Amino acid sequence: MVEKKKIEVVISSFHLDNVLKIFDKHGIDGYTVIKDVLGKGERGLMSADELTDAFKNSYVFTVCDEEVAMKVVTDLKPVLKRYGGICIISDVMWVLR
Amino acid sequence: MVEKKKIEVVISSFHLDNVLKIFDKHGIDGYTVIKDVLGKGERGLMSADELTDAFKNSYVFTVCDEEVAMKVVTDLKPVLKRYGGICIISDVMWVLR
Amino acid sequence: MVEKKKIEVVISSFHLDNVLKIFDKHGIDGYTVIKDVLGKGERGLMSADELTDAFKNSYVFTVCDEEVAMKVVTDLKPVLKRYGGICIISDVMWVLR
Amino acid sequence: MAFDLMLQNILNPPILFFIAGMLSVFFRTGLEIPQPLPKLFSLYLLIAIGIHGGYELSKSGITTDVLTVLGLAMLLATLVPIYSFFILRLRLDIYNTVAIAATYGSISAVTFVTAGAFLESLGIKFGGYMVAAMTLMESPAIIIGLIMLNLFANTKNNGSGETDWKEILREAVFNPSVYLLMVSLFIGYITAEKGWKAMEPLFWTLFKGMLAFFLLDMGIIAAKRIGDVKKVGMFLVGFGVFMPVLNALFSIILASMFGLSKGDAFMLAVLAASASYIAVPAAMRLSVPEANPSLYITMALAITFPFNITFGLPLYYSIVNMIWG
Amino acid sequence: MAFDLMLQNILNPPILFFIAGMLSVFFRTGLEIPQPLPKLFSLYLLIAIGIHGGYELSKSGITTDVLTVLGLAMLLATLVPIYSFFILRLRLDIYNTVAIAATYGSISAVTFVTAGAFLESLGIKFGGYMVAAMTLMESPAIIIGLIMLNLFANTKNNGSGETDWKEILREAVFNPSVYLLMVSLFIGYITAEKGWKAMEPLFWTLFKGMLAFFLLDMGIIAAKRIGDVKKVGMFLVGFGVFMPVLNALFSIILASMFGLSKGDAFMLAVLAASASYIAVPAAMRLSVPEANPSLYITMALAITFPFNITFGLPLYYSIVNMIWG
Amino acid sequence: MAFDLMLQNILNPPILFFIAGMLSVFFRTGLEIPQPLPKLFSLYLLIAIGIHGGYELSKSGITTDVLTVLGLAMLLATLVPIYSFFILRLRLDIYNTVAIAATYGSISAVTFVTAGAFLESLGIKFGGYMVAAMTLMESPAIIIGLIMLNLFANTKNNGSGETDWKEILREAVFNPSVYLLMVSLFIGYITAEKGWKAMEPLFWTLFKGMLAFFLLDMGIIAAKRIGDVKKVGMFLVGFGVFMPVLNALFSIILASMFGLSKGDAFMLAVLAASASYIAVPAAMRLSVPEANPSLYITMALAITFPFNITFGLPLYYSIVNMIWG
Ligand SMILES: Nc1ncnc2c1ncn2[C@@H]1O[C@H](COP(=O)(O)O)[C@@H](O)[C@H]1O
Ligand SMILES: Nc1ncnc2c1ncn2[C@@H]1O[C@H](COP(=O)(O)O)[C@@H](O)[C@H]1O
Ligand SMILES: Nc1ncnc2c1ncn2[C@@H]1O[C@H](COP(=O)(O)O)[C@@H](O)[C@H]1O
Ligand code: NA
Ligand code: NA
Ligand code: NA
Repeated sequence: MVEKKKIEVVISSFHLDNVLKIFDKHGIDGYTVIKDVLGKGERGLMSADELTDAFKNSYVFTVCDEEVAMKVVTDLKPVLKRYGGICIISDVMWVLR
Repeated sequence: MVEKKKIEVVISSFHLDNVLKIFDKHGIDGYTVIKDVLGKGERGLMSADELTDAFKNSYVFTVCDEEVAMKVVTDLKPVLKRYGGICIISDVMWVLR
Repeated sequence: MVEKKKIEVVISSFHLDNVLKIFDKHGIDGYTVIKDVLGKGERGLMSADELTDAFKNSYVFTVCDEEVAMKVVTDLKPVLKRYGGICIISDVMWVLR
Repeated sequence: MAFDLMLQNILNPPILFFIAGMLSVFFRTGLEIPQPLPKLFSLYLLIAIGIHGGYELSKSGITTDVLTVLGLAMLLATLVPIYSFFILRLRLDIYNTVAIAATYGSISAVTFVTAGAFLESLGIKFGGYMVAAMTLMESPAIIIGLIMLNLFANTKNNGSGETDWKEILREAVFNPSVYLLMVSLFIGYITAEKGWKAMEPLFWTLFKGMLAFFLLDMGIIAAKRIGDVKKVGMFLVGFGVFMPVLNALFSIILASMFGLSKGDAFMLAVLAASASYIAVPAAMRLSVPEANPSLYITMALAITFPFNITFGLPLYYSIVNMIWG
Repeated sequence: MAFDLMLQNILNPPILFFIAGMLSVFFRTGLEIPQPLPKLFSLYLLIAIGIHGGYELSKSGITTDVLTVLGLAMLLATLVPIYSFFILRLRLDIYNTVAIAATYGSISAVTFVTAGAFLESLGIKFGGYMVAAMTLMESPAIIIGLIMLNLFANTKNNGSGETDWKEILREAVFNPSVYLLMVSLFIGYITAEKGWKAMEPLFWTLFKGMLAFFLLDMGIIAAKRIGDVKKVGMFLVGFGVFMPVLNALFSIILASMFGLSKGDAFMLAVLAASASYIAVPAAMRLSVPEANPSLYITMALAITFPFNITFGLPLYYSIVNMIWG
Repeated sequence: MAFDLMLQNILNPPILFFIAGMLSVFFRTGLEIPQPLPKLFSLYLLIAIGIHGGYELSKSGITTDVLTVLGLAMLLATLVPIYSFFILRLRLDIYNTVAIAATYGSISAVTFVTAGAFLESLGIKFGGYMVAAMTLMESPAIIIGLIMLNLFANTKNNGSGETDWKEILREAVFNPSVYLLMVSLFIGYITAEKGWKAMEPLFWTLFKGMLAFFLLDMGIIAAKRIGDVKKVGMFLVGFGVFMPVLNALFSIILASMFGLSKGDAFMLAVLAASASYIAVPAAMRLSVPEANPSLYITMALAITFPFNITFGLPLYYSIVNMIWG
């Protein structure tokens, strides 16, 4: 087992791609996405029950090295600022397979 | 980045509202919900494949300050006792946007 | 509140059962599953949009004691090796109900 | 003749698909009808039943005969959960007693439509107002169950303080299935012939096919629950088989006393015999979380429902046939 | 007579189901049509509308009359978002102005088909090319909105640098609804009689039933948004009711000037009056994230859509009827 | 004439919707048929095919002619995966060889029904027992593939110890698609005329419309996989195009030797030519996780399926036509 950082992001499904592009840019080649996540935040209730998908979030997490995580965070900030959403980081132990 | 607590709750979908009301009561105005979560616990298998929704869980998490987290936990205990479900707390770094 | 370990596993939905069997073997009787999770990893993109379910992941987490967690990890390694997927462990506080 | 009837019943595609669904679980084929497709079917069936009933009602009008049937339905919906309560209380704690009594005091719409298809295949008619009767019979058991709980539970304050009766009433009457049936019935009634013409192709012509599709899923769900039947225990398994027969008999006696037609009597018996696995379980999960859903849902879904649609229908019909000739 | 028309309109199962959906939220029944079932209905409706329109077009052919209508449609789709922009800008910031102007400049397919059912119940015909007109009217408002944004926004660089016009054009024209309508129209046109025979049972015979099912859900969604109407403010509520009427009037005047038939004029008015709650909101979320979706979606869904299908249709028809007689 | 046939084939709404689905991905419209709607369509198609086949079988009876066809189907289902194995092994590792051989040894139900619609549009009949033949042809390739793996893999113990043949047999025969086809065939057969009357409106009248809807989605899925075709390599792309033709030819020769009717011969050729993208991939993911699904699924879905329904059908028909005249 090795120490890693887990980055979790919740963002409007429309803008998930922006997050994935940032992951890609920093060489992150593994992540997991849960679509159709609801939530509440500054931008109000995301109830995911519209026809438009306009009120639908996605949740994505990735496990990566600390230095990569820091770079990702720097790039994520303007995205979160423009499109909303949250990002949290935590410590995990990654089980080598 | 600032230190925060992440509260995660899994509870029968029927009683999710009770949890959200507690969040609301303590001024938590951001959370994320995943509906249609399966699971196993003391109350048996929640397979989510019925017509009734009777065996369906929801998962909700919120990121908040430690003191708020403690108050929420106090209020959550009786709810978990009556309706089942679990609650866990962990440390996260919240990325300011 | 007591200290526990949270084990999170992402694995192809076809092989979720292998993970649950390992949980069972070590006396873990509580877990939560999210089906229909997407992701990217060594085995490529799991887009979950096929007719076959062949490109679909499941996410499962369980909260348990540290010693149990270690045993589970040992058993999980060959499964992850053969079928792919990831496993991470982190510290959480479990709210007694 | 009873055997003939059974065959007649079982050789219907919907029933055969139900059996196919059950066998699918035993053979572990992994066949699944993923959510929310089952929801689609159940919404469809409720709307279809409602519109059709309303349309028939618009043709027949609301006569005193109709009112008699509706009164009888209300009577059954009140008495069945009460006597079920006392029978169950002999063996079970108060919470599970309430939940199971409410389950059996209410009705199952799918059992009703399967019975309708069975009657049709025998060439016998029943009134469109039976759908109104069904709608009336869904909710009372929930309310009666909760009244019983309040009367007989030792500790009234089980965590959440005072019982909010207004809220409970609202939930019992305005739960999704009852509401959808009600409005569809109303829309079918009010738009009558003209509305029917527009709705018939989707909600009637396709009905049996959709029922077959849905019963395939019901078979899967029922069979998955069968593992839990062991936990249910002999007493409750017996209850799940004999109570429907008892309720049907009781209902048939009442029906013959009040001079119902043969078809109506049969359908009323089926309603009395059926147990709810959608509306009531949802209500019980909310209001009586102490009760174990593995008991009441397993009984309704894995014991009573399969029993009713395979053995029950021909049995109740034979009895009705003996009396009405 | 206006009242007669309203009754005529409202006593249609689809409209009644819409109202039932709304009431369901007020009574808190908890009735839900879970995702992706609403998606199934909306895909179905788009394909059905498209194929049917294409088939009708294959029968009528593409005449100069047809081209007139299409030209008029394009004119409306260009002018409506422009004048809406300047009206809205009086009170709102640039971002919300753009989003709302685009919403009202585009169209709602469900309003269109509800209007079609209404016309049919009055025994009046309209051309299959109206579907082509509708398809043409979906996208221009998006592009015009974004042009306006670029012309009038103070800071051009709002985070993401240069505006990629090619990409925006692609997104406006090839968004899912426009695309599906377009290809279905094309397939209906090209396979003509023979294709129609194969598609009719699913995509036409069942149409009204599916519409009723879908409107039930639309009612639920609209009613859920009603809580947000307070936040929308009086100005925008007024806009959501009067703008459709204004657009309809404007369209009727144009239609009478260019000698459209009665049915076509009515359908064009309905298109002009309707506001988009699928294609445009999706585009706005992507391109103008600064705008508040609780405003433009709530207005289109909870104010304008219900207004149009209940009061609007009979109103626009009365006006058309006055002119065409 | 070949061109005429191609046009005849392509100007069918289902095929056009397939192409529309593919184009939708190229134009990046974002059009999606979200899960589980595709599942609804595929369940529907399997039930519909099964019931219809069973009904036809109940009319024709099980004659020696029928048994000949079934025998031939079994023969093909055994030989095709075996010779495919040896061809593929020339270039690929054992795991991918097994998975691809099994994929091409099995069949695709959607290709079958598309072929059926094509035949119908030419006014040519085929026997209902072809559905039984199709059902028989789904599973053998899975079992043969796994036998080959055991015979030719160097390390027998690849992690999970002994091969559980009983379990593998169960999984091959009782996988969801085979099972659903089988029971629907049985139900169609046993309920015959009476059952058919009840099921026809949903499962037959709507069939072509549902197929069109489903093929729209298949087009989207196929096109999304096209990016992976590069990774697949020239050898496998060639295999994906020429193998179907080879299998079809082989099947046509056998069919003419055994005196099958023209329609039956064509349908058998289509079955031999088609590759599985539902049942077999699922089985391979479970039993041969070492194989790369991006290879075998991409080949079946993005190469062979589109090839078969556009070029393959008219091609196979031309050949059959040359022989049967
Ligand atoms: N404090 C929080 N805890 C958990 N999730 C949050 C929190 N704040 C926001 N979110 C999620 O992020 C989404 C977008 O947030 P916002 O941009 O603030 O509206 C919300 O819809 C929630 O799903
Ligand atoms: N140890 C655990 N780890 C993860 N999830 C759990 C655990 N225990 C319970 N759960 C979740 O909480 C739900 C309700 O738990 P219970 O009330 O114990 O039946 C279960 O269905 C699981 O989804
Ligand atoms: N670094 C990572 N972070 C988060 N999820 C991952 C990561 N790597 C792999 N996964 C998930 O695990 C699945 C299987 O991984 P793999 O076996 O590497 O293809 C992927 O489809 C992802 O959903
Ligand atoms: Na009952
Ligand atoms: Na408009
Ligand atoms: Na084949």
